[in-house]
Amino acid sequence: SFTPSPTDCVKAHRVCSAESGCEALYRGLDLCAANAEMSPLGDKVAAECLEGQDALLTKHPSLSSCKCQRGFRKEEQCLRIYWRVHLLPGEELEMSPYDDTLMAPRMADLVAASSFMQLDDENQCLKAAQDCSLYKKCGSLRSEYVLACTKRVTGTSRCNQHKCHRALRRFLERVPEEKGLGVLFCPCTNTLCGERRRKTIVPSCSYQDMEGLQPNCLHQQSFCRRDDLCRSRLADFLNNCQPSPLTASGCLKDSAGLCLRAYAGLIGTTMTPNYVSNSSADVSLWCNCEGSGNQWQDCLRLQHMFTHNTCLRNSITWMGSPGSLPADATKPPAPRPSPLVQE
Amino acid sequence: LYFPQNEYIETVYVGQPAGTPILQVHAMLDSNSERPHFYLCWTSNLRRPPYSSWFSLDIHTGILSLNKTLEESDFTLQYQKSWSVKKLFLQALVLQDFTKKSQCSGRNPIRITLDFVNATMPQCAQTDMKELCFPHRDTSNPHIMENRFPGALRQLRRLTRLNVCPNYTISYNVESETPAPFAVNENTTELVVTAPLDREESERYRLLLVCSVRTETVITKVETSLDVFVNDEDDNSPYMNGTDTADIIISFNRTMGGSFGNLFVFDRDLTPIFPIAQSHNRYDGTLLNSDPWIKNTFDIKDTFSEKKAARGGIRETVHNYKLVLKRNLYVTENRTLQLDYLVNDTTYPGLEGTVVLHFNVTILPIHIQFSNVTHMFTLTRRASVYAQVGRVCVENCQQFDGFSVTYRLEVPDKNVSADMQSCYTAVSITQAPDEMWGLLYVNDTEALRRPECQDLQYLVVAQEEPTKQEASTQIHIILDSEANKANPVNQQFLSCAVNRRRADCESARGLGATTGRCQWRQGSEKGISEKYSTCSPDLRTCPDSFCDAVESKDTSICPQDCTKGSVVGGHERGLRNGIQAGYGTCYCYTEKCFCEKEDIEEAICDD
Amino acid sequence: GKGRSRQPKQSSRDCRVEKREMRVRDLGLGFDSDEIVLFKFCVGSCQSSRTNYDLALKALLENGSLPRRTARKVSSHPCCRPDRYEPVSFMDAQTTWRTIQSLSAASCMCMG
Amino acid sequence: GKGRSRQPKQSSRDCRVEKREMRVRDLGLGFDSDEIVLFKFCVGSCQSSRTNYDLALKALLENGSLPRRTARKVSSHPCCRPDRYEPVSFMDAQTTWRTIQSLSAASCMCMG
Repeated sequence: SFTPSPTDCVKAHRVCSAESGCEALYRGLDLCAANAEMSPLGDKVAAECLEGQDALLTKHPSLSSCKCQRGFRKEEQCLRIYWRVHLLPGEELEMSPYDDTLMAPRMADLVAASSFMQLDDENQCLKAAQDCSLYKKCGSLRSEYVLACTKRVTGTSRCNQHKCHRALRRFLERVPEEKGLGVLFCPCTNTLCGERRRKTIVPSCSYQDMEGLQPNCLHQQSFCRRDDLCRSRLADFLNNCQPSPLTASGCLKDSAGLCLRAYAGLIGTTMTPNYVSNSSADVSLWCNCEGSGNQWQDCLRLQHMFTHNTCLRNSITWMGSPGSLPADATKPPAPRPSPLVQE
Repeated sequence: LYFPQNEYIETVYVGQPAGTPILQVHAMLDSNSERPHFYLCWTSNLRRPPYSSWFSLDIHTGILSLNKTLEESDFTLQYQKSWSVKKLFLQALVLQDFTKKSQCSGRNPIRITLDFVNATMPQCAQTDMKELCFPHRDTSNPHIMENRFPGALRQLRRLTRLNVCPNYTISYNVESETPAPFAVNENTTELVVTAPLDREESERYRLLLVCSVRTETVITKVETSLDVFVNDEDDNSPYMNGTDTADIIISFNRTMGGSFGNLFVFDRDLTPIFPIAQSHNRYDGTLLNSDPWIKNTFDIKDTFSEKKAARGGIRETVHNYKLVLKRNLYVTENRTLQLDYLVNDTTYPGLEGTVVLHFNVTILPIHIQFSNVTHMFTLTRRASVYAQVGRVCVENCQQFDGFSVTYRLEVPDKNVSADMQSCYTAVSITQAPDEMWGLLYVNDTEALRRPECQDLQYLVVAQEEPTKQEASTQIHIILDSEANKANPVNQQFLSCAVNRRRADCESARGLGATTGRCQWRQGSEKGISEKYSTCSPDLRTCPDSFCDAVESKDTSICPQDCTKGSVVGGHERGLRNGIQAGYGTCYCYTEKCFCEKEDIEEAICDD
Repeated sequence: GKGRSRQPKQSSRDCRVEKREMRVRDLGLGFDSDEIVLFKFCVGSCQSSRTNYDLALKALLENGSLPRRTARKVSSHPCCRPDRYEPVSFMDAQTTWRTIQSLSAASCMCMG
Repeated sequence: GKGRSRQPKQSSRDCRVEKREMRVRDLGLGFDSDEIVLFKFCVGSCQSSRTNYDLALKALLENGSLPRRTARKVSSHPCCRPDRYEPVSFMDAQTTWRTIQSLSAASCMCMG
């Protein structure tokens, strides 16, 4: 069944603001969002906001199903509108604001990019870096983010993390996807290649802090959720890398490409993930669960979305050896009968 | 009333008939009089998902079941594009009493996620024993609040598989390596906690659930582990493990923000860093001294961290208390005092929620004085302007913080002749803003050259700010070579760093050259290295990656340490400025430095 | 006449950007890296940018009145040089990021 | 301090303005006049204005991978050229005033 690609939220909002009733309801949600930022909404206020949200979305369904495009010029404005009309989470928490129908990762390009990365003893990440630096804009965008992430703020030994994040996102959004994902997910068989892969996103600036102190993961997530862009990239990751034991790829949406893109989308935000060492393809967030109190398990679960996620691990491994997984959505095999007889 | 589990996951299939039980949610009591009432709820009535009517939740038992038979058309109805498994999201509430309202907002609902698979339920022959016995993959482990009432916390039976193998008999029991107050209710196959728990005893129970499947001929046992977490409550008061008193001596370091001493207060309860607003195990502290001087001078800083207790590795909280200076202390300050600080665990219900800390503080005065040795320095008359002569420092100056000491030179004998007076312009003293020592350097080469300027004896006066305390000492600068051998008067000096080759370098009279001639350093390493070849006024101080007080008077003295301009060629910049490492030979013009391999041929044709 | 006046197509010999792949080790800057970078440089003639000054200078050089050492140090026409540079970044053999400022020509122009 | 430090005097080899008296006839511009004019031109080394680009370009030229025809058309360091010109006026043989624009260098700079 062909699903038409949803409207862009900026367009949907433009239609709405042309109609006074709609604009008033939207303004109401703006107010609700502003209050929600200061402190959690009380029951009564939440109910009123919800009514406003429902009235708006009933009258203007295009607003309720509108989506945004990653890396587009008006992305942040679009996301702001998206999260206004999704102010109070509906049933599906992990819906993604991004529309992947238009730019469903061109499997062929990703397979092409990954097929050149055969696991031989050559440094695949050096090859991927080479493939980028000698390809049109990829080289200069790469230099741009490296410069932004290694330059010291005058008179200090610190870097400007905000500029670094922006440049990293620009790189990943502007270069051809197979180049960007190529340098991130190149397969390694030795620690030199692994160290290059780990340092590709300049960890000393993109997420580590000066004293090497890790924040609490829930604390990090709360910062992320206050920023429309980070919140969107996190929702996109939770949505597209959702594990499922029922599909061959281990991914609910059965697409390694969508998961890899969603993971890469987090790079350059407050929740920038990275490889944990140069000797394995395990990835994680730069945070720990110390000081989680009674939310220790919620914290572990957030951590495990990166460290114990079969969908993500399979997708990363797939990029390294494309034969290892069906890349496209296929029917999940029926649960296998395996009698376990034990006297 | 609270949910021990905030998420349930199950799989539903096309063809499952109405009335099929899917799963059972549980609630735990906070007080014995409570009775749970379970409801499905929706975030917004207007935007209910199409599947909202397919399910119902029994108000008393919390059993979720199907209202209708799931059809193939139900699967395709779902708006979630073409995935092979569709996610249905439900939310449930538990309340003390009945309600008609089905709105979830603001009431901490739990999430039920159903994987709706476009296939029929596997028959008995295709059903794995594990899938028959246990939910597929239950990400959410139960959390039980400590000190609460016993009760059922989870249905072990996989309700969707109740009738898949009718002639099997399924029973459960629970085992654990360490004694754990858990059991299975054989009639309801629910896991029950049989006694109130104490998190400080054990915060996580590793249970082994054993499912026995009995057919006519065979008994099959299937196991799975289950972690049950115990939630914390502020039921422990703060305690000291060791001394409650810190003896502190404040001497050289008397700077605002300086911290002293370490006292530790322990609490077996947890202190969450996040969310910040949470008022769980919240500490505050009060200074018990009323003396205004103490209040204006000292503060106590409390930082807490989580640590694993020696016994059982249970997480607990450690508070670290330090004495902090709120302002700089004068060097003349000289007093002893005892400071008492009341630490209060504000959320601990009991009476003994406080401890008192004691800081015995001794503030020693600082005497600004030079060590009583005669400071002798030798200097060649051929030295260039800015040549460094030596360094002077009052005793312990390296450890000072919170006040500053400035140095000046004076002529010891005021009534020397005018001619002799002019000799004293030969040497001057300077100091970097954040350094506590003075640097002596050549200020006037003409005075240095004059024969009558023989015996340079200065008085160095050190003055402390803000109290103006002073100390002085005599220094003696011995000029080693004869006056006439020195170079002609009003000699002009270039920067040593301009020279790119040893011959030019060692023949040049550069700024800051202590011997009068520049010194060549020959690098030997291949690539970019800290030992790059370069021409320097004094290899002891330049390059040393530190732009000192004399060098910063004129970047031409030691651009290798001080340049802020661009550096062409393979190099690494210093932390602040200068060239940390370079390729081949590094040399500098006024605005720009180069680091490159020296080409003999290119150098000749350039001449 | 009708039709816009067309810029005289830049002859292939005029000042322009050219590209070469170069090993970082071969850049002559002392960096140790296995990477290859794209080095863009300026090449080409600037005859079309000359002024009266150049014509007079040519006459002066040709009449031999200048000593050879001086004549060698005279640029007798504008030079084809970068008017904008680009930095180039790479990872060295110790997997440390390095950036060389103003290494590559972003665009070229006849200068002076 | 006294015994002042001297900025490294622009070494005599650096890019600078030099002057030559030239007959108008010898300017090579076809003017007929008996007058002699002062022609100022730029000469000198631009070594100190080089950038990383020049070091890499030098390495490229030295490794011989560029064809000779291309190598000849490359300026391997900034060129010493006028950054400001001056016109020169004179009376030709027909006692008519003539002015040649941008003939002489008012000041010189290392360009590019």
